[in-house]
Amino acid sequence: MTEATFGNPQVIEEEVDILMIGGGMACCGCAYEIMRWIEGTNLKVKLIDKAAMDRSGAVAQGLSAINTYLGDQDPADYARMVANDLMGITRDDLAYDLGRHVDDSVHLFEEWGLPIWKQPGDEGKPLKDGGKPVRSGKWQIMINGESYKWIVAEAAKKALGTDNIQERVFIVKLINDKNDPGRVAGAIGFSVREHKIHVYKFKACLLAAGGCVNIFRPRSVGEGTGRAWYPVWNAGSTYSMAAEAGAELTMMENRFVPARFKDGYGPVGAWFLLFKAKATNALGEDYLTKNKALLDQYPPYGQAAVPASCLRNHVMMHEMKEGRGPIYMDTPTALAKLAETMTPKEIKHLEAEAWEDFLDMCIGQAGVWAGENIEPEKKASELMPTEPYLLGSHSGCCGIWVSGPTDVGAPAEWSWGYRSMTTIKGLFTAGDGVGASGHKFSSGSHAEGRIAAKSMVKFALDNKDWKPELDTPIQELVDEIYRPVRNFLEFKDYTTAIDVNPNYITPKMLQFRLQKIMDEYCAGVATWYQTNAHMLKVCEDKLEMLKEDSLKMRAKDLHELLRAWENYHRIITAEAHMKHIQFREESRYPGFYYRMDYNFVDEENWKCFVNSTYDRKSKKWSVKKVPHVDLVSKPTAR
Amino acid sequence: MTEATFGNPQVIEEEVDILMIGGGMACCGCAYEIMRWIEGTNLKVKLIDKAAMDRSGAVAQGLSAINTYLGDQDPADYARMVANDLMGITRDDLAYDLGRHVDDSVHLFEEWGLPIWKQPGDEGKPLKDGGKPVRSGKWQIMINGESYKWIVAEAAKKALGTDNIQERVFIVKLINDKNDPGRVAGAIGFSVREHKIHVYKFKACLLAAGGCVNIFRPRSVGEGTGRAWYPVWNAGSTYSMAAEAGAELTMMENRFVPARFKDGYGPVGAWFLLFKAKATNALGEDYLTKNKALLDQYPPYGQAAVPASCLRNHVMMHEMKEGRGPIYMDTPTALAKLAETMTPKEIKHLEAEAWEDFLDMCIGQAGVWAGENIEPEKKASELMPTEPYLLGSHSGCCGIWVSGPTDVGAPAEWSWGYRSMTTIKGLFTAGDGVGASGHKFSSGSHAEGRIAAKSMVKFALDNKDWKPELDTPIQELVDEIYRPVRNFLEFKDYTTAIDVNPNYITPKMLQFRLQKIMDEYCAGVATWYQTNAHMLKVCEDKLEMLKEDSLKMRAKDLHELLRAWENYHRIITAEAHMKHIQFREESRYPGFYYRMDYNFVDEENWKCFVNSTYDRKSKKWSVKKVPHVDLVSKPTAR
Amino acid sequence: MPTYVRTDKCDGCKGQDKTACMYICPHDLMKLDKDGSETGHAMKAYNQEPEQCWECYSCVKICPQNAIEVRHYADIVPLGASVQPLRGSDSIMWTIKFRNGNMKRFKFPIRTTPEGSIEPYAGKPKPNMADIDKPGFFTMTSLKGDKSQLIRL
Amino acid sequence: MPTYVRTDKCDGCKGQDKTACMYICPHDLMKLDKDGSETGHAMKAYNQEPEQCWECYSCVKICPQNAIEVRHYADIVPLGASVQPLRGSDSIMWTIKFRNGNMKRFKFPIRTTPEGSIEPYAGKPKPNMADIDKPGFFTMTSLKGDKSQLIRL
Ligand SMILES: Cc1cc2c(cc1C)N(S(=O)(=O)O)C1C(=O)NC(=O)N=C1N2C[C@H](O)[C@H](O)[C@H](O)COP(=O)(O)OP(=O)(O)OC[C@H]1O[C@@H](n2cnc3c(N)ncnc32)[C@H](O)[C@@H]1O
Ligand SMILES: Cc1cc2c(cc1C)N(S(=O)(=O)O)[C@@H]1C(=O)NC(=O)N=C1N2C[C@H](O)[C@H](O)[C@H](O)COP(=O)(O)OP(=O)(O)OC[C@H]1O[C@@H](n2cnc3c(N)ncnc32)[C@H](O)[C@@H]1O
Ligand SMILES: Nc1ncnc2c1ncn2[C@@H]1O[C@H](COP(=O)(O)O)[C@@H](O)[C@H]1O
Ligand SMILES: Nc1ncnc2c1ncn2[C@@H]1O[C@H](COP(=O)(O)O)[C@@H](O)[C@H]1O
Ligand SMILES: Nc1ncnc2c1ncn2[C@@H]1O[C@H](COP(=O)(O)O)[C@@H](O)[C@H]1O
Ligand code: SF4
Ligand code: SF4
Ligand code: SF4
Ligand code: SF4
Ligand code: NA
Repeated sequence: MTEATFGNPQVIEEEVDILMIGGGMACCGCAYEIMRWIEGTNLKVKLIDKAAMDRSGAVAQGLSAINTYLGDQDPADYARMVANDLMGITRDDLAYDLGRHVDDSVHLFEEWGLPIWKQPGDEGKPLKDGGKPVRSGKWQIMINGESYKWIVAEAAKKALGTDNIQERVFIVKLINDKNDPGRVAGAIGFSVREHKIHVYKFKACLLAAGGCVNIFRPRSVGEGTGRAWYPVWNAGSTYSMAAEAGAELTMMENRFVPARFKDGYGPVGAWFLLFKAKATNALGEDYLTKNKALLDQYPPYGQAAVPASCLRNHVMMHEMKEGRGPIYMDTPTALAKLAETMTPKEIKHLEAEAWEDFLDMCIGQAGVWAGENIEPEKKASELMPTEPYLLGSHSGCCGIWVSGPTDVGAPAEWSWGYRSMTTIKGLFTAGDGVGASGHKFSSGSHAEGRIAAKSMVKFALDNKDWKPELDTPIQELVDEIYRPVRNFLEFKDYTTAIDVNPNYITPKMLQFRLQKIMDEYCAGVATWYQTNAHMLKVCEDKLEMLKEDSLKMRAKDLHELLRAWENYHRIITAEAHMKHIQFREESRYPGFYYRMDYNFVDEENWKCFVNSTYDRKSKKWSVKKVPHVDLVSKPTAR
Repeated sequence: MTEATFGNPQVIEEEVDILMIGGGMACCGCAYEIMRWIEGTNLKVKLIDKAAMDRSGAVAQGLSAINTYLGDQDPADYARMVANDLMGITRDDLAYDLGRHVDDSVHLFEEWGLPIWKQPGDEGKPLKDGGKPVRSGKWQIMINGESYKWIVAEAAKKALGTDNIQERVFIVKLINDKNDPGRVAGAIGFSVREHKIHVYKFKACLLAAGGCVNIFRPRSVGEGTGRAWYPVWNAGSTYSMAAEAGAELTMMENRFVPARFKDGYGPVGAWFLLFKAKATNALGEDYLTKNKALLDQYPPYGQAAVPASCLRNHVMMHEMKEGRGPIYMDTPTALAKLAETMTPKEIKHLEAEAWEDFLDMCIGQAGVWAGENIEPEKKASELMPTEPYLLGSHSGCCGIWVSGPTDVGAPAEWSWGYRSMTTIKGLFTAGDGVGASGHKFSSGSHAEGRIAAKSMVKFALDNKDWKPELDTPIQELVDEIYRPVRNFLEFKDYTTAIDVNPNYITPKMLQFRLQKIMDEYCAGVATWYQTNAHMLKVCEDKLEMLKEDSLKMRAKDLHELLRAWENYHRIITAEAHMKHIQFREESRYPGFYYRMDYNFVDEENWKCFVNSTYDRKSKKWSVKKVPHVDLVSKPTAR
Repeated sequence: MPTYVRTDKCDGCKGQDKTACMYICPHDLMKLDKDGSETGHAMKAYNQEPEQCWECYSCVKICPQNAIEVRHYADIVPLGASVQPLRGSDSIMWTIKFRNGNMKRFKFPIRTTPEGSIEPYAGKPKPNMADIDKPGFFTMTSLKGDKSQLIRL
Repeated sequence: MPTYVRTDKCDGCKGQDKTACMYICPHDLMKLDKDGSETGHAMKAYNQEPEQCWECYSCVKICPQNAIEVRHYADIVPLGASVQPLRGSDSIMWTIKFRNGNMKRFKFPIRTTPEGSIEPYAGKPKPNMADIDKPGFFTMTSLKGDKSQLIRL
């Protein structure tokens, strides 16, 4: 065999029973649960992560809270909260199921070594044994989370064993079964460290590669492009690969536009909930209270104790558009109020907590404070809505349509097969991958991975004798994956500067083009999140040309090959988002986006899911309505 | 003498009588006029251009129209048009004076070889001899302008002689006189080709280095950053150097936000005026007609036959904000209508004219059309307001306060000295440099340079025996100019990557930071051109820190040293703009910017000039009101 | 706020196959310049795409030489500040320097168990294969929830 | 839409001191890579800051080898189109290729006199020093304008 070189990779084929794509919270949960269930079954599993599990995914930096821990509360209440926050359209079966499972994962985290804040007196007492957590909010508990991912990954890695883990391989696509186009049989990816392409065949696969960032133009343009709220490395692989394999997506019109500390995008949860800070307009007015009438226009979602996240944005943006910005988080008043009843030592502790909230999960915001000489006890900080992200586990609910639990009263159409399986046989998902739920957060994503694990084991056992066969010759796939490399090698000497060449486009410029299109036509920050049918039509046409041009991406090294394929995943994800917004003729999420030609919530016609499928041969999308049903009682408009 | 090296430049001192800074339309006009007047006087002149005169300044690419040619019309009418377009606050003395001079420059251009379109029958007949031009609008005439600048520069260069021209030297600052701080005595700059610093002493100086672009974030972020409507190389040198020398600026709150073809920023003038195209919203509505009521809110400026440019934007943005975008230039209807009465040959000619309009002055727009498969006879093109620019010769009127003509009835305070002289003795300006006029365009800027020329000759002759002495030691100035180079040489090896270093900042990142600040707080595109006192205060604080940090710019070569000083000029210009907007407590230019806390035109309190001065020692600005007077009758509100 | 590598401190992880920073960066940014052809500094690491750095500090925390620091995004943050951690086995120390020179130091716990000590299944029950298609985990077979809340059951 | 230089066409202006493209670019973008250390292509020019290119085509029009072309800003414009001029002494020819392959060609006049032929003062009057502080130019001493329009005179 000749030695592999750039442009001429070695192809490595491998067959397992169950493949995990991703190494984040969901896959770590899956790894932990699955290795126990397969003890003695002879099933072979493998986990593939594009990065290093110790610090991969959204929790790489750490977190300062676990946002989903039920404790004494009922899963039905949790499902209600999730539904209200997402403007009524969620799958109660999924949320309820998550709610009754999630705490066990949190108990494991604590056992493994994650420091969880306790109420005075309960300091040494584990949650499992009734230790009372420090709750920032109704569902959230505070932690010292710098090493959160490190700890969770350690457990997963120990469970899996080194041989069953492959890091630094980026999965590019799923491959359907030769004999059943409604089934997956394999996946292909490449190493960013060696000139190797990996082909995996399997019976079942957990696709849990996180959500999607950087399809919209970020608010900064130079070095600061790296500063998205959502981690820049989650590139929509979950949604795009699922779509290309034929899986039904749901609620891809949904997005998350977090209101965050300006510029650093530091978290606000602890400030609102734990420190009881108020957000004000530039005149010092508590605009949420002042604009109650605006919230009342969206019953019942605006009238809940905690109005839906998008509506909180809606009111904030209203103030900004009326010219009463900047919006501030009034940190001095909040800290002063808390300090009123505190000893100097307690005040020092409080200050440390305020900083830790950033240092545990968004160090960049601490950098902004230090650079701008901001001490939160003295100076209020600006808030700002970010650019839109697509995700399914935080305050967003786009994702894949999955088969739900059978014991909670869901319509039969919501559970057609194995729990957590998509509409494609053998393809499972969890965490950010699961659509129409949301508010799972780190703990819920872990738990959801565990739920999927069992189901995949069952599936693999049920299909013990089935042999995966790929529907496409491997060499064809290899050529496709390495096309950017070949574009580069063929044309690089045509011009005197490798970055400007009429024969190819750099992944970076392609990404900018995608972001410009989405920003300007699909309700990004440039239009204050507004769009309409006309703009969406332009968007559609431009995305089509962009997709054609994606074949001309170049890769000058393996690192750029990674960027090329991340961007391809982004394009498919962006297209899904656009098609769904185009289809839903109402503005379901004011504050996240506005269809200006239907600028209202239309409960009568649009209180339904929107689902879509993609045909990778014709490159066409089909989009449809799917009826919504409540499984728990919900408040009605007041 | 040791050989000059990077970091150790040779210093060349030179004394002349009159220095011209810039080589654009104004300086070319000055050069032409001045060389004739100094014949036999022994006066020594020199022209310094940062680029090559053949293609420097705003006309580098060419132009497809001369926008100021009066023909049979009266200068008073011209002054009225200028005033209305600029919302009432212009200096009629300056506009009137320009109006009575400008045609002579156009006649020269034609004589030198610029092809000017003529009415049928008049093809060979020069304008001067009564040849009838093809008028696109009341003031505009069509040309074949690809070589416009080349031709005008040839005349100027021939007049000056090679020895009196220094290209590729960037002037960094003016130096005041040692004995009279209200007077200029010299200028200093550096070569971008050799390790040389040039110091010029003079009696009089024409500072005509164009307007300012790139203080606001452009609408594209990657390669496309280069695509500003205004030429990326005009960096506010005129305003900043004048301010630092102590000259009074005027109307620096004014800006120009042209509505242009989207993405390529191609010109619209010919489409509106020559081809009689209509702009519509996405529903096909002629929004200017539809929104007459909006225009009526701004009498008389919105009620003129041609409503003020900013108000045309105002109405367009209203449609966009209401969600009825995109805005289109309906090219197919316009061309079809024109074609109705045409022969096939004439239609072909018409098509060529449409393309030439771009190819003569904005080739990038032709690139956008070609890349998007747009043929204007088949497909309408989007329009978009650009980011803001500061200039004084197009549809904007920021600039320097100059002494006007004495024979047109102006108040005595408007003419304190030599025509075209600023409030600093010996410092003259023209073109984009002159504030409170506007609508001079290429021809008017040339004419204004000629007006200044005569005045400078007079000044130099009147000061024949005066010797300039610099108020600062040259070595101090040299050290300051080369600081970015020294920052680089001292620290470059501290980190392993020269672009990320805690000890310095690249000019590119500094520019992005400036643009972010201005965009987000001083009414850039991010806020749809909205600001208020609170946002301006934040802007002020951030600009102050940025100014401090400008001392830490690095230059890794002479090219980057150019970028460093361009950006310093941009910061000072931006600061002036911000201070003026802060001072003027009304929204004088709706569609260009909105003070949301004073969102109205306040004729009673703010029908006045705003003038400012800067003190380069204390780094403080003083801003004041200056009364406005009409010298020609103006319409009143209907 | 991209990372930078201090020339005087980085030792290229002593020429090992895989440097710590390359190993850990979730976005594949850190790169060892073996022969100096890319930076002029042979056998030292650098951030190959600083404008894509999330400032997650994963590389900063893991570098055995403390050679990696962060300069806040220059197009956003005024110069002169720094935020630097020192991560131990059970706690992390942060030193924050403000632009104006003020300093703050904080120490936070990060872990209550020794690194590498997790035994995932120690003391845990074995799963019961009969439960495989029921809700619950092998660690937890009874589920909370008042089923009367489910209105369609 | 930055410029690029075709490797097969550029001859570095035959090693002259000043290349045509460096001479003309108003934004100081074009640079000759003498020893190939910056691009790998010795004695050929390149655009050192493509993201600052105004697409003014000054360099394209002046290059004696027609070695400079333009690829529309890749972050804005779909690939595959081109707009290329050929500038003569009295006219310019444009060839426009659309993304879809369609072509258009246009020719426009640029100048009615030979290049270099301008004699600035030939046949012009001499200025009269007595007029120096009056309005008007040496070419034009009487000024248009109905003075009755000036309401403060
Ligand atoms: C981004 C972010 C997220 C959160 C927060 C702040 C911030 C800034 N906050 S706060 O807002 O409230 O402040 C949280 C908080 O405090 N508390 C909490 O519980 N959750 C928070 N989240 C939410 C959770 O983090 C989130 O719900 C879970 O992490 C979701 O888990 P999962 O669905 O597994 O996604 P992942 O990002 O962890 O992992 C993705 C993995 O996929 C890999 N990958 C991706 N593409 C791949 C490909 N093509 N091939 C191979 N591998 C491929 C990744 O490397 C990674 O391993
Ligand atoms: C940018 C632009 C401008 C116009 C147009 C389209 C576009 C895209 N259109 S349309 O919109 O209607 O399409 C016009 C049109 O068709 N018709 C018309 O008559 N005028 C138009 N303009 C206006 C005229 O161009 C403008 O009024 C004049 O050029 C102004 O003349 P002047 O004020 O001299 O500026 P300049 O840009 O020409 O020259 C500036 C010079 O300064 C040099 N320079 C700058 N800084 C310097 C420094 N620090 N040291 C040394 N030199 C230093 C420059 O190199 C240059 O030589
Ligand atoms: N203003 C608020 N009111 C109530 N809950 C909030 C608020 N802001 C954030 N949260 C919740 O706090 C947690 C963390 O929020 P965030 O920092 O916005 O990601 C999530 O569970 C949010 O739903
Ligand atoms: N591209 C052009 N070049 C020169 N003159 C033109 C051009 N387009 C229009 N004109 C003028 O407009 C009038 C009509 O042009 P034509 O259609 O050539 O007869 C003539 O007087 C021309 O001088
Ligand atoms: N809609 C319009 N109505 C009248 N004049 C215009 C219009 N648009 C542009 N102009 C004028 O046409 C010339 C060129 O305009 P522009 O292409 O906008 O720079 C300038 O003199 C403008 O004032
Ligand atoms: S981890 Fe530290 S010492 Fe090792 S290569 Fe990276 S920067 Fe250098
Ligand atoms: S801070 Fe994070 S994203 Fe940046 S280089 Fe280090 S590990 Fe990578
Ligand atoms: S002008 Fe043309 S031939 Fe001369 S150096 Fe530039 S690209 Fe090469
Ligand atoms: S097109 Fe213009 S700006 Fe671009 S490199 Fe050529 S001369 Fe310079
Ligand atoms: Na124009």
